[in-house]
Amino acid sequence: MTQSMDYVETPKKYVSDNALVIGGGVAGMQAALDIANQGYKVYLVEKTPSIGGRMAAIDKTFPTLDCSACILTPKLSEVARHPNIELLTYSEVEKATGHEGNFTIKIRRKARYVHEDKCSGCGECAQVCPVEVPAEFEEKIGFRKAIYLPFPQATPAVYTIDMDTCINCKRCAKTCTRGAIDYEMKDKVVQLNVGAIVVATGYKLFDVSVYPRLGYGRYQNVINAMEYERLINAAGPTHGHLIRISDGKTPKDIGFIQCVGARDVNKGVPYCSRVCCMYGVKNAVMAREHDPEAKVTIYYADIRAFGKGFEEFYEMAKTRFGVNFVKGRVGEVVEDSETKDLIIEVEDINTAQLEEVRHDLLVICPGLQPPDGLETIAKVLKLEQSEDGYLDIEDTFSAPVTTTIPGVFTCGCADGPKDIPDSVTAGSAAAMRATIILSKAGAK
Amino acid sequence: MMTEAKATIVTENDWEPRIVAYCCNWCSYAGADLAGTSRIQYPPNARILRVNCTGRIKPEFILAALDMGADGVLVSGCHPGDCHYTSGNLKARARWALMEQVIEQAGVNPKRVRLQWASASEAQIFADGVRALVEQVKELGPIVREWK
Amino acid sequence: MTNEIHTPSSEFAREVASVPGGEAINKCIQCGICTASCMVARASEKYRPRKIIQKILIGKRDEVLRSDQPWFCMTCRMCEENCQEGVSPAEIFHAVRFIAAREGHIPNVFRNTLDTVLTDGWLLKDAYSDFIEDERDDLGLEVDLRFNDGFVKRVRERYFSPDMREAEV
Amino acid sequence: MSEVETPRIGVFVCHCGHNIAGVVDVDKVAEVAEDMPYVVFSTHEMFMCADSGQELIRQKIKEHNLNRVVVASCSPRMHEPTFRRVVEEADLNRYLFEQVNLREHVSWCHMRQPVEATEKAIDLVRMSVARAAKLEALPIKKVEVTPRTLVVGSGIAGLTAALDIADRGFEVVIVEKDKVLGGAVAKWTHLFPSDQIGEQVIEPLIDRIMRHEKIEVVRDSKVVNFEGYIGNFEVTIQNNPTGAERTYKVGTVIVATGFEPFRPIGYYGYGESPDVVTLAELQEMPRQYELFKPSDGKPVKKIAFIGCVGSREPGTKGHEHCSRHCCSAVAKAASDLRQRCDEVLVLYQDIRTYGRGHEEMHRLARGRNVIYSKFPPDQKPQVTIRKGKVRLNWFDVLSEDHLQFEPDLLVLASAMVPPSDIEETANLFSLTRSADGFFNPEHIKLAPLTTHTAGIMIAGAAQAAKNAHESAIDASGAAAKAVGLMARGKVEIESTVAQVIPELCSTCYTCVSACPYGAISIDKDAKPQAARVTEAKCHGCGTCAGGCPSSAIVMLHSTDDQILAMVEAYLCTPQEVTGGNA
Repeated sequence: MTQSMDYVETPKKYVSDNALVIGGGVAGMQAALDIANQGYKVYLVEKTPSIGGRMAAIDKTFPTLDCSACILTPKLSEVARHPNIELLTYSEVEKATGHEGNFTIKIRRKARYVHEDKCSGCGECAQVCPVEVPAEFEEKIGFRKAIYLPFPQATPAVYTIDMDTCINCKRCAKTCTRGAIDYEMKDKVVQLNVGAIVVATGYKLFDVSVYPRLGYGRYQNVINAMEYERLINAAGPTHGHLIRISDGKTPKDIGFIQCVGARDVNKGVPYCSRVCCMYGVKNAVMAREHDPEAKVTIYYADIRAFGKGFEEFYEMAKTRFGVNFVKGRVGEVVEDSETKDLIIEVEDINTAQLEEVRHDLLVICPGLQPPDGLETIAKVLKLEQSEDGYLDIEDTFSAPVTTTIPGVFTCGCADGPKDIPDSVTAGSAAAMRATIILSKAGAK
Repeated sequence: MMTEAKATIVTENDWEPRIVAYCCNWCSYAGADLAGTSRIQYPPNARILRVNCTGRIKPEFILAALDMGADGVLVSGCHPGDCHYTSGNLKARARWALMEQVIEQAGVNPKRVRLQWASASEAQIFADGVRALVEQVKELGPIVREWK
Repeated sequence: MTNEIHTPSSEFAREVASVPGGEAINKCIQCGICTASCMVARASEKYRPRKIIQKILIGKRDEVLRSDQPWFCMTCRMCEENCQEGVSPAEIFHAVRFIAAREGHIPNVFRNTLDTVLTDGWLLKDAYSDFIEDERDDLGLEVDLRFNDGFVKRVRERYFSPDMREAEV
Repeated sequence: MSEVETPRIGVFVCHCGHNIAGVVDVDKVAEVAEDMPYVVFSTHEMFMCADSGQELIRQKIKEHNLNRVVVASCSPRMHEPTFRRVVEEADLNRYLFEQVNLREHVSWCHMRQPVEATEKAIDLVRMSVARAAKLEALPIKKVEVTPRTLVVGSGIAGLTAALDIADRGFEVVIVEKDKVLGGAVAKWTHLFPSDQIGEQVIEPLIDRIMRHEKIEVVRDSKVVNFEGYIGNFEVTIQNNPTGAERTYKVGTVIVATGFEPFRPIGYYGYGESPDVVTLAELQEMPRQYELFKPSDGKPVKKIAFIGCVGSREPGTKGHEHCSRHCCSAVAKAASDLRQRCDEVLVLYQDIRTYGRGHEEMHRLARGRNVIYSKFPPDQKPQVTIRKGKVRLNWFDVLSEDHLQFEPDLLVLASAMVPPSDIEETANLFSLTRSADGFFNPEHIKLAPLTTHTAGIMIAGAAQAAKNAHESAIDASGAAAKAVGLMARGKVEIESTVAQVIPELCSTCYTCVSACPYGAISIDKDAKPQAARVTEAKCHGCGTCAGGCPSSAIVMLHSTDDQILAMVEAYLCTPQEVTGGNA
């Protein structure tokens, strides 16, 4: 079922051949590039200060163990330098009217308090800033200043003041020789006219603290997979040294717990999150790479190594990297209050033995969920969402990247969990379908 | 020409083998990259030269390296059948046998040169190959004593 | 584990599903979280709730109904709390016990317990020693602890008369 | 081709945060580099790839009038395109850039040997500086792109890609080796996760294809010859029955050749009883409400499925991969068929119902009393066929019981494997294949639809085992890549090709036979005769130059001179740092 967005009876007019892409993660970037490469103008809207999305924070990628930031950075600059792409970072879509071929979009450009055209990204301001707060990009394990660049390769390389923590000491303004800092800056609302929209809003990680039995949030040495990614990342808060938060010691026996906040009918996430098995295996392999002496165990229900090269990687994890796999979901986690080690209960299903296992670090591998802002965007664009919160698609086979509104497309995790190659592919596919509409403008 | 036995006698204590490693861009260079990203540690004696394909490697490149004082030469490419350029590595393999003979006739122990296949995902194989050659060359001693 | 070769059938699972409490039996995906959450399993070498459920799913009716295991469940419901598919093994075992009892498969320990209650009126008569009696006496408490004898007698006559028992089996 | 100018080399050493600087003494590397031949500027910087680093390069090129740039950072496989673009922005030819790999090849693999690592870093920089001095500017070649795409294969991927490209306004030639269009999906009965059957999905696509004025359909034919390069391919298509050939000029190609269901001869009694079929064969079995036994035509009342047949077999070439679609396809078929049968069993290793709506199918199957039983990977179920009856014996890991079942129909979820003629296709289009036998993408993460051969895309199961939904998305994505090239009209191609110095050529034919692409021939009209490179066909591997006994072939950007300069720089320079006491 399709419906027009605003006024049903409006005759279709293909007015604009510009496109709007919402979300600057790897899927949105790919969609933007593939539209822009056809010669159409693309507005790429990203609500955080930088494009790059989740992939920028991931340490390595499966199944090739490529360094994530390293393969992503060239893409970041490709997007930033593309003559047909206009980056609107730190911005959010507020209102949309119109229909396929002719949408009018209002976008709020949040005040950075730093002028994008004046900032050179030199970082002098952050050096003098006296305020240190936990850094979102580092999963709050590391710190950033109140004036900050989220990560070194942030694109655009423009600083942003977090006014919630800024103490207004004005040191940054005094230091900036370019006069880029402006405390009086106000949000701006800009209006765009576009012919097609691609929604690439990504995902959020399931909040695993809703499982009290696993101890996340209560026990220091129970961390989630994203925190682990930052801990093993050379550019991360520990310069790539995997440590226990409780005592800074190098863990020697690490457990990975799969299917948390995924395949759980009681927590509103009945679906498989598709990526956790593989990132879990990858992280386990990295643990062995970092410390070949470490014992590494993965607790799982099914290992879903379904993509190209995945099963081969899983096999390699078992045989070459010596990762230990135990089929069985973990019951309770208890902390040894003295050593801060964790003791878990699990049934090894292959032997039907109930085991009590001690680990000195537990990594919980959370499933994916629609991001917080997706509902707002869905409302603004009048898109239908499934019960699980993801965007509905028009048809599984003939219109797999089309939403229920013509002219609005979806890619990446906006319509369901996806790994990087599937997100990138969907980004290209959404771009294809969008450009078919754009090509009708001005009747070529 | 001097024999290997003599060469070992005069090995200096602080001598470290110098290895020239020719790697194809698509498999072994990438495999060496992966060895790095995977933090696989191996002896720092090799200097990697990137060529598009092992098929590009002229026998002269190997002889010249030995002539200029390399203690060993490594050639590493895609597995036969997996060449990015279909069959360049097969040509390299075909030339290799002849190469070894030439080296031997020039008075160099053919153990100083090594041909190996390591794909882009075989970081360990690449690293092991470097280690194996370094160890072998260490046993043979510096090349300068036997050359000329 | 038995060495006899069994032919799987969904009949028993459907039977369990038809008894109140057993409805969710087919939702089990055998992830093992129930066993991992079970305090009885921790104290036992053989009690594995997950495995019992699989035995039901493959239709090992006799083995399950004649087994003591479904009776081990203490109904703490940690399995139910942790199950990600909405299965309550505690409820399922309740349903299984219902079917088993209906067919007379009640482990002796439960039978004996019941007999004790029906005979003595309470469970701990044997544990009630002279010593305790003296203590109670010293404290000025009632020493004759025959709990609601009349009620137990009525229950025994109504539900557990020899005739009734015959009829059940 | 060579401009005579004195090299003015700039060296930029990257810290890569702590990635390099944590091990290698970057200060020292930059300092030593200052004294290397032709180096006029040398520095080190936190992130060369960041905007600030790039700006630094551009600025220093202008400031010091640099004509060669050496960046010592990460692997050139990562950032060579980035830095080539940077030097171009400063009006320097991209081929005058040289990258040193200090991260993957030094700091990361010698983490506990900082002295040796620094020594190696200095050597590598010295080698690259020596090479940089010999680098030559090469012309940047642009070619026109013929606005027409060849789509090979007419499964759901081929059809979808063709329609997208045509809807976008470009011409498409779609070639199908079969007599009918539609591929595997057209034959599929239990399509998931929807309740449509394959025909309902494919028919509307074929209908639109046939009516589309931009699409030419060539059925019952195959590609017999393929030549050219990105934007300018020439493809010869031969009609199967008549043998008639036709040639098309196309700018881009989408290979959507799909898969073949593995015929599991030797597995689980397949081929020994007509009642043992593959999942693909089940999809095509005739049926009314009920399904009928192939052996005696009686209704099927008991069905068993076995998963991972010819998939996930470590050590068996071409069968190590997971076939991705089977778990969900089995769940769908099992739940559909359960309503018409007395008993349905699924024997599995892991249940991989990963996609949107797939877990629901798995739950539906179980809810309908399909029995799932896990067998140990090293103890596969045994099938015996006696008097036409299929008997299945296996060990159920979950209950630790030995089980036996006599299905009326045994369905083997057999692997997705490449079509038997994939090698032919691979050779035709110069595509490489991965261990699973399917085509290799350009990059497994970020470029899954393009290949190492510029202008050729892959979509659907040509790349790896995939389901219909995923293939359709692939197809649109690959179409976007093709359209991107055609819409731009012109593309750049690599200038790193082989060149012959005719005076040195002895026409020994070594290069002719060495070239994997038939790009070299002997020009018999030339005087004297000499080898000649058809640049458009040259992929730049250098196998010709590697074999030429007369050194008559110059590999541009990889000349003998450049390579030997590096060797010399390494071996014939007194070392700055001696082992142990830096």
